[in-house]
Amino acid sequence: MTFALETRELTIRFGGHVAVNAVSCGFAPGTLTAIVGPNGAGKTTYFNLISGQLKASAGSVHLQGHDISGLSAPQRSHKGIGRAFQLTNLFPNLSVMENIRLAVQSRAGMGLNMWSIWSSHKDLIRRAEEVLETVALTAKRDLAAAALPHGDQRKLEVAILMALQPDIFMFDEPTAGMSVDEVPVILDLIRGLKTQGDKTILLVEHKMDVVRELADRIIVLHNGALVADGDPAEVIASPIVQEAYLGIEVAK
Amino acid sequence: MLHRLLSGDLPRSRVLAVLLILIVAGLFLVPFIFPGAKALDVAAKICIFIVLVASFDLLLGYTGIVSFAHTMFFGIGAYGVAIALTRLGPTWTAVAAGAGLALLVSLALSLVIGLFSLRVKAMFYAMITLAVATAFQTLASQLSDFTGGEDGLSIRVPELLTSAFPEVPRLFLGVALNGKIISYYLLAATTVVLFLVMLRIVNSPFGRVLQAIRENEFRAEALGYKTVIYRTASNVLSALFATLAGVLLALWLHYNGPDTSLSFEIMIDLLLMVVIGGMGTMYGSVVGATIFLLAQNYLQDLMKVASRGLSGVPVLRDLVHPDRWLLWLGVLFILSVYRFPAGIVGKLRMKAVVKP
Amino acid sequence: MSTPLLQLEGVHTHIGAYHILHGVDLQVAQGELTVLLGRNGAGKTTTLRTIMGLWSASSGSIHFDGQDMTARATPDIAQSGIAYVPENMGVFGDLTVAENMLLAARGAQRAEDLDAARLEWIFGLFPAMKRFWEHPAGLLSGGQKQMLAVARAIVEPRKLLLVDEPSKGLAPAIIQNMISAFRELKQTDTTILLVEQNFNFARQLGDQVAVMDGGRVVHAGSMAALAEDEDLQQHLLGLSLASHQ
Amino acid sequence: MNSTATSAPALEAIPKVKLDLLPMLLLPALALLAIPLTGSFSTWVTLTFAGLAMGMIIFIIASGLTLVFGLMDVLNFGHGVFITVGAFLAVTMLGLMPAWTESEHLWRNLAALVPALLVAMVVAGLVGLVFERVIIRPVYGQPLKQILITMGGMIVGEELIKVIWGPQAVPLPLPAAFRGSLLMGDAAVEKYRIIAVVLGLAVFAVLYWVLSRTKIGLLIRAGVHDREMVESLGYRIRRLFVGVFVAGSALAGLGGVMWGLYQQSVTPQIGGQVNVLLFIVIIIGGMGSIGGCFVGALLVGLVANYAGFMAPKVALFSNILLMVLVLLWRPQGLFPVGKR
Repeated sequence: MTFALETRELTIRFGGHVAVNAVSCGFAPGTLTAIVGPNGAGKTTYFNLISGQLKASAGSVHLQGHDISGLSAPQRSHKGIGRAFQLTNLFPNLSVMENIRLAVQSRAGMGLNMWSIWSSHKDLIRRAEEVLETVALTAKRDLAAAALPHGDQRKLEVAILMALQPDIFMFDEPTAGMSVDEVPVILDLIRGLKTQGDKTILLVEHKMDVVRELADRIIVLHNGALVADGDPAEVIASPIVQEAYLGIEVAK
Repeated sequence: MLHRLLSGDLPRSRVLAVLLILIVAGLFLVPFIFPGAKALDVAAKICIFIVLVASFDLLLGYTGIVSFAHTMFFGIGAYGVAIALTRLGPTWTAVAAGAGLALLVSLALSLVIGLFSLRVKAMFYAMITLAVATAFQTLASQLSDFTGGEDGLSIRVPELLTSAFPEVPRLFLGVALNGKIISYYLLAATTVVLFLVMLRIVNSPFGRVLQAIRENEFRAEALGYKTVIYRTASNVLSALFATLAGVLLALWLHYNGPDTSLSFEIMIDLLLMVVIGGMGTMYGSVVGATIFLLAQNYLQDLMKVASRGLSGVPVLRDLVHPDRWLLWLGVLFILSVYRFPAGIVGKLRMKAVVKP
Repeated sequence: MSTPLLQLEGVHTHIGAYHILHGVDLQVAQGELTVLLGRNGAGKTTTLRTIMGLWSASSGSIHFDGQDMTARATPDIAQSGIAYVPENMGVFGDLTVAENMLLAARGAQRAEDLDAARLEWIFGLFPAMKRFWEHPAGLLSGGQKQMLAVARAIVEPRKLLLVDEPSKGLAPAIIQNMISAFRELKQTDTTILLVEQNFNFARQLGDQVAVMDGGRVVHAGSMAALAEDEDLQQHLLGLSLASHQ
Repeated sequence: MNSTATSAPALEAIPKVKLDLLPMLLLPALALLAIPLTGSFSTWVTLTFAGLAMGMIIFIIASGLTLVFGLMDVLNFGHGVFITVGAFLAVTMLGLMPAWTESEHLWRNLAALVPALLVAMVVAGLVGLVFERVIIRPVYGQPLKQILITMGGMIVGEELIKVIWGPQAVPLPLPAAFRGSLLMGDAAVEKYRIIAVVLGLAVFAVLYWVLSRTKIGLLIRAGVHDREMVESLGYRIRRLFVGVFVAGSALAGLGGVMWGLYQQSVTPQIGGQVNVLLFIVIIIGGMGSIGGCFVGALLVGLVANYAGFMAPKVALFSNILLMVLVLLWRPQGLFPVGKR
C-alpha cells in the first residue's frame, strides 16, 4: 500500500539538540492519526518538517510515494499538504472573506493574475462563501480578522485550511486556548472531514478524551523520538505513554 | 462602468469622493481657471508625482517594503529620455527608445536588488537601498559625458510638445492651445491611464497577495504563495512605474539633472506624500501629492509673509523662513506617522465606516 | 495558617487576543516547595510570567511578601526578592558561566566579589559549573545550561524561586542531579514554585501541589495526598486515562 | 536508576572556544595585497594611514549605532543629526578661540580642541536624549514606523541645524600644530591622521574594556542576547538602553568633530552623507557587533583610499562592492551576533 504521507528517518538538530530523532512513520489515506507527547516532545517541529517550514537535517518526507524533501513550503502546499497553526496565524487587517479567499485563490493558482478585478471572480468568491458557511462565519465576513473574538479566529484558521482543499490536513492543537463551549464546533469540523473518508488527517492534541474518540491511531513522540504507535486505547494504556507523560520513575 | 474603471475600489467615503472629484476637475481645468505658466507647472508636477507616489505606495503601502531607491528609478526614466533626445534629436523615436531602454535598465536593476536582498529584514533592505541609491547618484554625476554631471541636460523635445507649436495656435475660451497645453493634456491623460492601471493591479488577485504578505508573510508562504516572487514582482512593478514617471518629468521640464529627479530630497518628499496621503491606498497618492505640492508653494508664500512680520524676533524669524518649509512638513510627517498612520485617506474612510 | 509568601487572587491574563488565564487563585506558603502541574496549554508558564510581570494581569491581584505586585514592572518584582528560571533557561550564550552568575548578584561588580562559600555550595550541587567557569555559556549542553540557569537563580539567597520545567528535555541522569539539587535547596528553607509536567519529578520534591487546567487552578492540596490517590490523579491529570480500566 | 550515569562522558567534554579569526585577517590581507598594486611603498604607507584614519573616525561614529541596534533592535536613520551637531559645535567652539587654534604651540591647540570635543560630546548626547524620548520611544518594536519616523527626525534635525548655523558650508580649519605631515622614510603621513588613528584606537580600547570587563558592559551584552531575562534579574533595561543611546550619540558627536576636521569644512548635510557609510559599515560588521563594526570601518576606510588612488571612478562604488562581496561570503556580516 502507498501511504498518503510518510516520513523516513526524519531528523532535525538544532546545535547539539536533536528535536526530532529519526522518526519513520506512514499515514494511510483516509485515516486520522493523533500525535501526542509531552511538552517539548517535538510534535510541532515534526509538523514543521512535514509542511516545509523547517528543513530536515536527515531523512525524507514522501507524499503519495514521491520524495518531497527538497520542496519549499509553498510547493508542498500546492502538492496538497495543508497546515493549521497552533497559534492563530491570520492576516489581521484583512477581512474574514479576504482571508479565506486568499486560500481559495492559492488553490486555484490565481495569485499572479494582475489584470482582473479580484471581486469579479465569482466562482472563487462562491467557494469562499461555502467555506464561510460551514464554519458559521458568514455574518462576520466583512469584519477584519483581528476584530474577531478568539474562538472565531480559531474557526477562521480551520476555515482557511479547508479552503485550501488539501489531501493532508495537519491540525496543531486546534482547540488550544478555546473556551469549553467553543471546542465542539472545531471538533465537529474535523469529524466532518473524517467522515468524507478520503482525507488524511494528522492531529496534535492533548485532550485525551478528544483523541480517543476521534483517532484511528495514535503515535507518541517523546524527546523527539517515536516511542509508541497503534490503536488508541492500547497506546494510551501502554507503560511507555505513562512514562512519557508521568516522567521516568526515578529511584527515591 | 465606473466600477470596472476603478477596479471595484471606490472611494468609500463621501468626503473623499468629493475631494477626488475636485482634484481631478481642477487638474483638467487648470489652464482655463488659473492661466499662467506657474499654475500649469504646479499642476503638471502634481500629475507626475501622483504616478510616482502611487508606484512607491505599491511597494511601501501594499507590500510593506521600505525602499530608499525609488528616486533612482525615477531618475533612470528621466535620464533615459533626456540622453536619448540629446543623442538622437527631438523625435518620437528617440522618446520611445529612451523610455524603452530606461525601462529595461530599471527592470534589470530592480530584479537584481530584489533577488539579492528581499529575503532580509525590513531595516536591512532599507539600508541597502539607501546605499545603492547613493552610489547611483554619484555615478550619474560622474558620468558627465552622458548625463551632463551636476548641470544636467537641457533637451529639445518633439515639436508637438513645444510652446512654439503651432505657429498660430487656436484660441479656446481665451487660452491659446499651443504645444505646452497639448503636452499638459497628454501628461494628464497618461497620468490617468497609469493610475488606473496601478489601481487595477492592487485590486487584482495579485494585489491581494501583496497585502497578505504585508500582513503576515509567514502565513502567505504556508498558503502556497512563494513570497520572494511576489515581493520581487512588486519591487519590479513599482520601479517600472517610477521610470515612466521619470520619462514624463523629463518631457515636461525639457530638462533633467540630479536635483530634479535623483536627489535624496525627492525621496524625502515622496515619503512625506505617501505617509500624509495614506499608505496602502492608491487614492492616498492623489491626495498626498496634491496637498504636498500645493503646500510647497502656498506654505512658502505664507511663510514669507510671516518671516517678514517677525523680522525683529531672531529665532522665530529663522524658523518661519521660507527655506525652512521642509521643517514644518517634517514635523507634520512625524505627527502623522504617530497619530494617523493610515493618512488622510485612511482617516476619511474610517470616518465613513463609523457613521454610515 | 500564616499569610502565604505569594498569593494570586482571580488573575486573568490576556496575550493579544488570547485569554490565557481565567482567574487563577494560587498560594505559595513560606518555606515550602509548591508544584504547579497541568498539561500543555493549561496556563502554567503564563502564570509564572504573570507573576514576574513579563505579561501583565488584566484583572485580579498578586501579593508577594505583604506587597501588592500586580502592576509592578519586572525589574521591581525581581528586586523584591524573586528569582526566575524561564522555560528557555534564559542563559546568556555570549557570556561566560562566571559572567552569567555575576549578573544575578546584586552588589558584586566582579566575579571575585561573589560570596565564596555560597559559590562552593553551588559547585557542590552542580560540579559542571566549576569546571566550565570561564567558558562561554553558549557552548554548554542543554542539561548544563539548565543547571546554570538554576545556579544563577540561587547565586544569592532569594525569598522565592520560580522555576519553569527544569526537567524538560533532560537525560535521566541529569534529572537525578537536578532532583538532588532541589532537595538540598529545600534544606535551606527556600520557597519554591515549580512548574512541571513530569509527575514523578514533581512527586519527589513537592510539599504542596496545584493543578491547572484551562487557565485556572482546579485543585490545590498537599502532594502527599495526591500521590496516594490514584483516582484523584486520573481525574486531575487525565494522564493515566485508560491504564486501570 | 544507574547512578554512575551522572558522570556520563557528555558531561566531561570541555567545549572548545572557537575564535573566529578569519575576518580579522582580512585587514592585513587587504593591506598586503595593496602593496604591489599601489606601485611604491611610500605611497602605500600614506594611503594605508589615510585609510586607517578614515576608518577610525567612521568607527567612532558607528559604534553607538550598532550597539543601539543590537540592544533594542532600533535602527536610527537619524544618527547623522548627532554627527552634524558635533561638527558645527566644533566650528563654533574653535571659532571662539582663534588665538589658541592658530598658535604654533601644541598645548595651546589642545587646550582649544579638547574643550571643543567635550562640548560636542555633551551636547550631542543631550540631543540624543531628546531624540530617544520624542522620536524613538513611541515606536519601539515597529520596524516600519521606526524607519519612517527616524527618517523624519533626520529631516527635522537637519532643518533645525540650518536654522541655527545657516544652510551654507562653513570652513573648519585644523589647529595649526596639526597641519602638515610627518615624514616616515619616503612616506608622508599627515599629522592629523595619526591623531585620528590614536583617538580611534583609544575609543575602541575603552569600549572593549567597558563591554568585556565592567558589569554595565556585561549587561549590555546580555541585553543584546535576551532583554527579558535581564529584566527578570532585576535590571531596568530601558534605562540601560537610554544610557547606551546617549553614549552612542555623544560618540557620534565626537566623530562629527573629527570628520569635520578631516574634511576641513562642515555642511548641514554632512551627517546625512556619512549615514550611508555607517550603514555599510554596520552591515559588513554584523549588526550589533562592536568588533565587527571596528573591522568593517577599517575595511571601508582602506578600500576607499586604495581604490581612490588606483581607480578614482571605481572608488565611489568600492564600498558598495565591498558590502556585496562580504554579504555573499557571510550573509549576516563578518561577526553575526547570535540571537537564539
